[in-house]
Amino acid sequence: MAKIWIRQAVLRALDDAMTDDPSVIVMGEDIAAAGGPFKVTEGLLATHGPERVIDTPISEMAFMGAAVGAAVCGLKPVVEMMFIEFIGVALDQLTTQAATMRYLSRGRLTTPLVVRASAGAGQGFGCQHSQMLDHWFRGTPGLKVAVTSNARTTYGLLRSAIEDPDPVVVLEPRVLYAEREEYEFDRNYRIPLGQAEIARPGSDVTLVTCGAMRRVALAAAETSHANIEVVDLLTLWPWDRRTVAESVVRTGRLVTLEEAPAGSGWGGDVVSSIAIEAFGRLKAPPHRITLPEAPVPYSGALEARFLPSPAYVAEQIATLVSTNKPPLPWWRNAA
Amino acid sequence: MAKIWIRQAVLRALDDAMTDDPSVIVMGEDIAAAGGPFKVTEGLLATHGPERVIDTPISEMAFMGAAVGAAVCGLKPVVEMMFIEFIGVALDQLTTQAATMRYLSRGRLTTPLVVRASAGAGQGFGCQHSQMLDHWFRGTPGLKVAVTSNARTTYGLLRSAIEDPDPVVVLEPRVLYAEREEYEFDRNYRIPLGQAEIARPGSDVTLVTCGAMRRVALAAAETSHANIEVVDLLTLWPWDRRTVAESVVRTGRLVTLEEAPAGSGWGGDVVSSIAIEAFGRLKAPPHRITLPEAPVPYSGALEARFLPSPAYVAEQIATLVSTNKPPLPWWRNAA
Amino acid sequence: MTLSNSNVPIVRREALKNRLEQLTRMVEIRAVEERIQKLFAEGHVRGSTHLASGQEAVSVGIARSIDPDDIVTCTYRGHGHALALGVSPTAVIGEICGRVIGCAGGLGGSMHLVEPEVGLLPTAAIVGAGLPIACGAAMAARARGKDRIAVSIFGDGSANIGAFHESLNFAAIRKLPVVFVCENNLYGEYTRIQLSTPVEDIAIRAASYNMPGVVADGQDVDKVAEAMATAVARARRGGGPTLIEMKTYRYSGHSRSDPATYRPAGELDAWLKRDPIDILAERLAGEKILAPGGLDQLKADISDAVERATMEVLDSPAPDLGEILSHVGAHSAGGDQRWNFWSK
Amino acid sequence: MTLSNSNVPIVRREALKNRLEQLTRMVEIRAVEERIQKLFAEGHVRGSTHLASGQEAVSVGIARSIDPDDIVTCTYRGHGHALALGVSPTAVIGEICGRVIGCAGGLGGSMHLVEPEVGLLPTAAIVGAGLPIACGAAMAARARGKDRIAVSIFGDGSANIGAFHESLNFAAIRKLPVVFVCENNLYGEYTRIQLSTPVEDIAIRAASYNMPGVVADGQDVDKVAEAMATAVARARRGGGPTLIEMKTYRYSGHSRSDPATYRPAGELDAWLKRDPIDILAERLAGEKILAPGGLDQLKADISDAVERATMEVLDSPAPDLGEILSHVGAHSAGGDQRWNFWSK
Ligand SMILES: Cc1ncc(C[n+]2csc(CCOP(=O)(O)OP(=O)(O)O)c2C)c(N)n1
Ligand SMILES: Cc1ncc(C[n+]2csc(CCOP(=O)(O)OP(=O)(O)O)c2C)c(N)n1
Ligand SMILES: [Mg+2]
Ligand SMILES: [Mg+2]
Repeated sequence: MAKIWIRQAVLRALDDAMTDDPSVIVMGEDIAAAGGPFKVTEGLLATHGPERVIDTPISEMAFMGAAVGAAVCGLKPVVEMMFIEFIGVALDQLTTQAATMRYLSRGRLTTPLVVRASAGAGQGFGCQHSQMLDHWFRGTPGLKVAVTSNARTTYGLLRSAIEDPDPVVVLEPRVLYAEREEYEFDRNYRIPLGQAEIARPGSDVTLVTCGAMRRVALAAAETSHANIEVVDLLTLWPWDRRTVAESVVRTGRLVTLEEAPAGSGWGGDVVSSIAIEAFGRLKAPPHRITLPEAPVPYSGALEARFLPSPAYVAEQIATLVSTNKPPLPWWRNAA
Repeated sequence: MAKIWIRQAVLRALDDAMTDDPSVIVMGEDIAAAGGPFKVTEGLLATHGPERVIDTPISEMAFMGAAVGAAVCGLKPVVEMMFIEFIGVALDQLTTQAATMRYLSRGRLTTPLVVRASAGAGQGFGCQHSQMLDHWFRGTPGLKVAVTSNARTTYGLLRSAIEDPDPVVVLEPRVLYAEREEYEFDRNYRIPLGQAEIARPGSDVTLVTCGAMRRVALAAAETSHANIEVVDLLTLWPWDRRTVAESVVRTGRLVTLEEAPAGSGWGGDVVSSIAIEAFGRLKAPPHRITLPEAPVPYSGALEARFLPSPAYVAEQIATLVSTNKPPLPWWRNAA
Repeated sequence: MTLSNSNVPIVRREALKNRLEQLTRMVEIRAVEERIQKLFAEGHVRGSTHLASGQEAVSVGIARSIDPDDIVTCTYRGHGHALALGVSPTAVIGEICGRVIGCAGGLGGSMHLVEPEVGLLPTAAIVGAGLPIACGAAMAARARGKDRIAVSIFGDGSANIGAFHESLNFAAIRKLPVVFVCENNLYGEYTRIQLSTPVEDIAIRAASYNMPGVVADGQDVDKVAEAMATAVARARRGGGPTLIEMKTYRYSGHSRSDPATYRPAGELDAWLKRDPIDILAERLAGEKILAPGGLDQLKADISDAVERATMEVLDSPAPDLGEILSHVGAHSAGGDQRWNFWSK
Repeated sequence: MTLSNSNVPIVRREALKNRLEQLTRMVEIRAVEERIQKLFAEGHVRGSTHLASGQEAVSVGIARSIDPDDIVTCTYRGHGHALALGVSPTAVIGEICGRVIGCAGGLGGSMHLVEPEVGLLPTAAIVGAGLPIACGAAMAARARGKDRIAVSIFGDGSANIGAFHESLNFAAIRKLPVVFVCENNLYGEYTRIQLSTPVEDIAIRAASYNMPGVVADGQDVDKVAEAMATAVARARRGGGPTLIEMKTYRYSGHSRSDPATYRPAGELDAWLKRDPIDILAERLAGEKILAPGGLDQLKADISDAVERATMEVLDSPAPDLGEILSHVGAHSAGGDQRWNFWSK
């Protein structure tokens, strides 16, 4: 198997989708001539030409909205939001316009578009360039949200998102772009939206996670005494209730590992749903491992502490399993 | 006691705050000369003058951002977002700029501003003017979110929000503006942010709600065979864990009543937290009563069905109490 | 006396080529708006509704200047545009009354009229939202190798929102076939343009994008069409976008029961003297297309027709409750009935 | 030979009145940017960093033209502006290296420099974010009855974002004391301005707001100051905002390791011939303020000083982990230490 950069999976997904479907276009800032700020669109311009690979002015509202109009009129735009925070100046077009188009036309108009964005922390981009922000989109009727976690899921989710008849947000943990992985491309490979996967089977605890935290979860599982089942949600909305619920019923314990503060993380919905559905069948209280409620710090030492490490996750789970009580997060211990 | 329109509570809160603190200014579209699209700022211009009561162009990004700059430099701006959806074109200034100002200056710069907005459904404003959208703000580090539910809580929350040293979003259910209530103003009355209140004591079920749903909950409680304790959260972030937890420990049952689809409602966080903290102490599974996952319909018959009615809430709770199983929502029964 | 009493959007649209039909449609728009005002008072209209009486020449002038397969985005003040583009009075009034007979089946309401058949995307309730969407529609047209264009209609107050600026720049740099039509009716809600906008003519803002900016008399349907024709031709031949500012006036308040007391005395009267219906009627009389007394007859006929449409609406049912969940996504019960803009 | 070797922002700022100090500061900015580039290569800088070598005259020209209690908003390309406004090299380099000695204690990083003492609000990482904030600062100044002004610095690419348009309109309609400074360095990231902006001079966009729009030579600190002086005076006397476009050039790529291969051959060389430091040095030599060979000596001295600052930074600790939660809200451990802009 070949070793590839994960960012190549983005490129291949886009390239293959454009080849397979002439209505697919990509647009964003510096994604054409320059090959993308993260080099995930390199070569697309040469292959597919300037009417399909489009550099835009710094005008998120204009190009996000243009994607909506283009989608309604028969194209399949894939918009790059370089950092997901940038949609803070253009959210209306996605959540208020794109997501209601089908409804307001009783199914006659749809907006099959994809917003892909780099997201998340870990590289010292500071607090305005390091968030996941999936809570801005999750639960918006008419919109789906997926998060990639490695080369394969990147390819599989992006291809499905581009083929989806409705608008989809795909968050790509930026920290993964520059990592290498063994992966053989299969242009028929898809991950259906709404389907989670068991990244590692286990019997003691179900650890639900996604994105860059998948690796943290897997690493934690390696060192843990508990036999941890790691579930990668992949799609945050609508999320795969069945896979999670079945796993939790098997293991009897539910822990989430989220790259967000508790107040906005997806774990609230997941834990509450499972607490409701599996009421009385859990061996221990559910537990959420989240970020502290603070902006993402720049300084390396601080950001390293800010993000859950495998050791911390393993320790939290160990405490849960041994005491049957949810452990305190590090910042409450420390205080 | 005098009968007042609830919108007068907004006006009085603003007026009193401006009188008590010369640094308070209000701004927004048509809030000055015209007295506000919902007439909640009527007379402020005459009393406080055009440098403090400011009509803005239709430029949410400009005036939201101007509020941030003014707040940093010593004013206390209260911004009206006529319909909360409009902040979809200006979210960045609130969640990315205002909310990080203190952090990025290590406490030397703060943004004591309030965004007040009418929100929610019930009057046929259609799907782009009828959402609560608290999920765009909840859990953003540095930001607080409150929801008013009657004249008293409107006054008490707004005064506290304006006095708060950090940015606060206050959502005002639009449907309440035109309702009348007995209320005697007390200019010293405040509701501390972060504090819920027990709107009605009860012993069988804790029904947690907020905003316009408070009345629905109270009406449901009146007719229910179960003795329902209604908790009005008032502040959605940070929310009052203690009041909710203590109530649930007393009643043994937790139900949320939310004006949002389950995927974005605050109940995920509330139910998951309580399921964790009160693990093993609940008599029945928690339950969430939410909106269906769909845009808000315009047609009156549809919108009436879309929103939970007292009868529906009572029925859901009756089923929960009698079966100890969470009942299906109406749209899953119907299908 | 009406030429097209069809309810079929495309037929109504084609009929607009006829001079008399242009007048008829303007009279119809006025009559529908007046009926809606009454329906509002009668409790049949929920939420808010934004009338455009006085602005009929803009609607009809635009509609007659473009093709049915061109794409139009528009704001909540869209009743007149929808009618001009071809949506029937029944479908417009029906939507505003939340009936299944409405153009969006009662799901959208007054602010969200729609008809793919004549290129009308759902009118948007968010100021500025339609401009970028029109840019995208224009991109799609070009990608399909069609000479179709997109038109975006918005108000003077909307020219101060970020999406206006971004869209004009975006369209200019990509030379997109878009015509941006600003209906300058002097007010954004209750605010006079001078209090929100430091320039008199919105059209001068086109210079910021190296784009033609044109001021047109929005009360004269032929002047509207003339300005449109140049811009449309330019767009179709790949010359890029144009900004046209239509000077016009709304007779009523911003919405619902706004009595528009903020207007200076005499302003409305002055505008009424340049009523777009009268202007065209006089011209058609001069051209012998309209018989003496013809306008009154037309008004009476149309008023009857609108009343019949209203009765049809009021007799028609509210949408089925199942509609609530039928059109959220492809997974919904309603399924895909996607309109193909490129079938022709 | 440097006049102020103080680290106190306000002292550094006041020192800029001196001609030689202006040159010194420009040399310092260049030296700091070069050192940061090296620190990046050495692994001391995380995330991204945006150098402004070549644009020093804009920074110093602005800083010398305004008062320390005026308010400045600026973008991520803010090292030079922060240094010019008075932030010390230690505080700038310290922040960029994430040390407690940094101007934001290492919490912000390269994109977020700050110093309330000299009116610098945290530089923003979101394009356009600073413009509305400057409007608000100007509102506060006026509300306090002070003749303070606000300055917002942003790039050419930022002139295409909605916040630019809305802010200029907002400032114009309220006649706010703001100076909008567009640093037109010909590129937004890797895109040449011609590909994103259909007009040559951003300054002409001022006409859309009935506001003076001025083009200034951004390589000549005196020309920068001249343009600023007019705009600042106008703002202070209540005349309202001005848009100034500074024609300038960044010698390096957009960020980090961008080799800027998208630039046409010879372009950099042509600009290097109009180096802002050389231009001022030559002028000062002519005015006999700078001795022969003085520039080289100055560069050497400053280079030493910057090296010392760098060493101080590298010797200083990372912030305490407790900092993570100390400044989120008033409830946080750090408590309120709010800067009072109006104490004087
Ligand atoms: C982003 C946003 N801000 C504010 C509003 C509220 N609003 C609705 S209509 C309107 C006035 C628009 O004025 P103009 O653009 O002149 O159009 P007109 O109503 O006169 O046709 C405003 C402020 C909105 N719908 N969207
Ligand atoms: C809203 C938003 N969109 C995109 C970006 C990414 N971005 C950072 S800098 C930059 C280029 C800005 O160019 P310009 O305004 O000319 O400033 P310069 O970097 O040349 O100083 C872009 C697109 C951003 N930070 N914020
Ligand atoms: Mg108007
Ligand atoms: Mg630039």
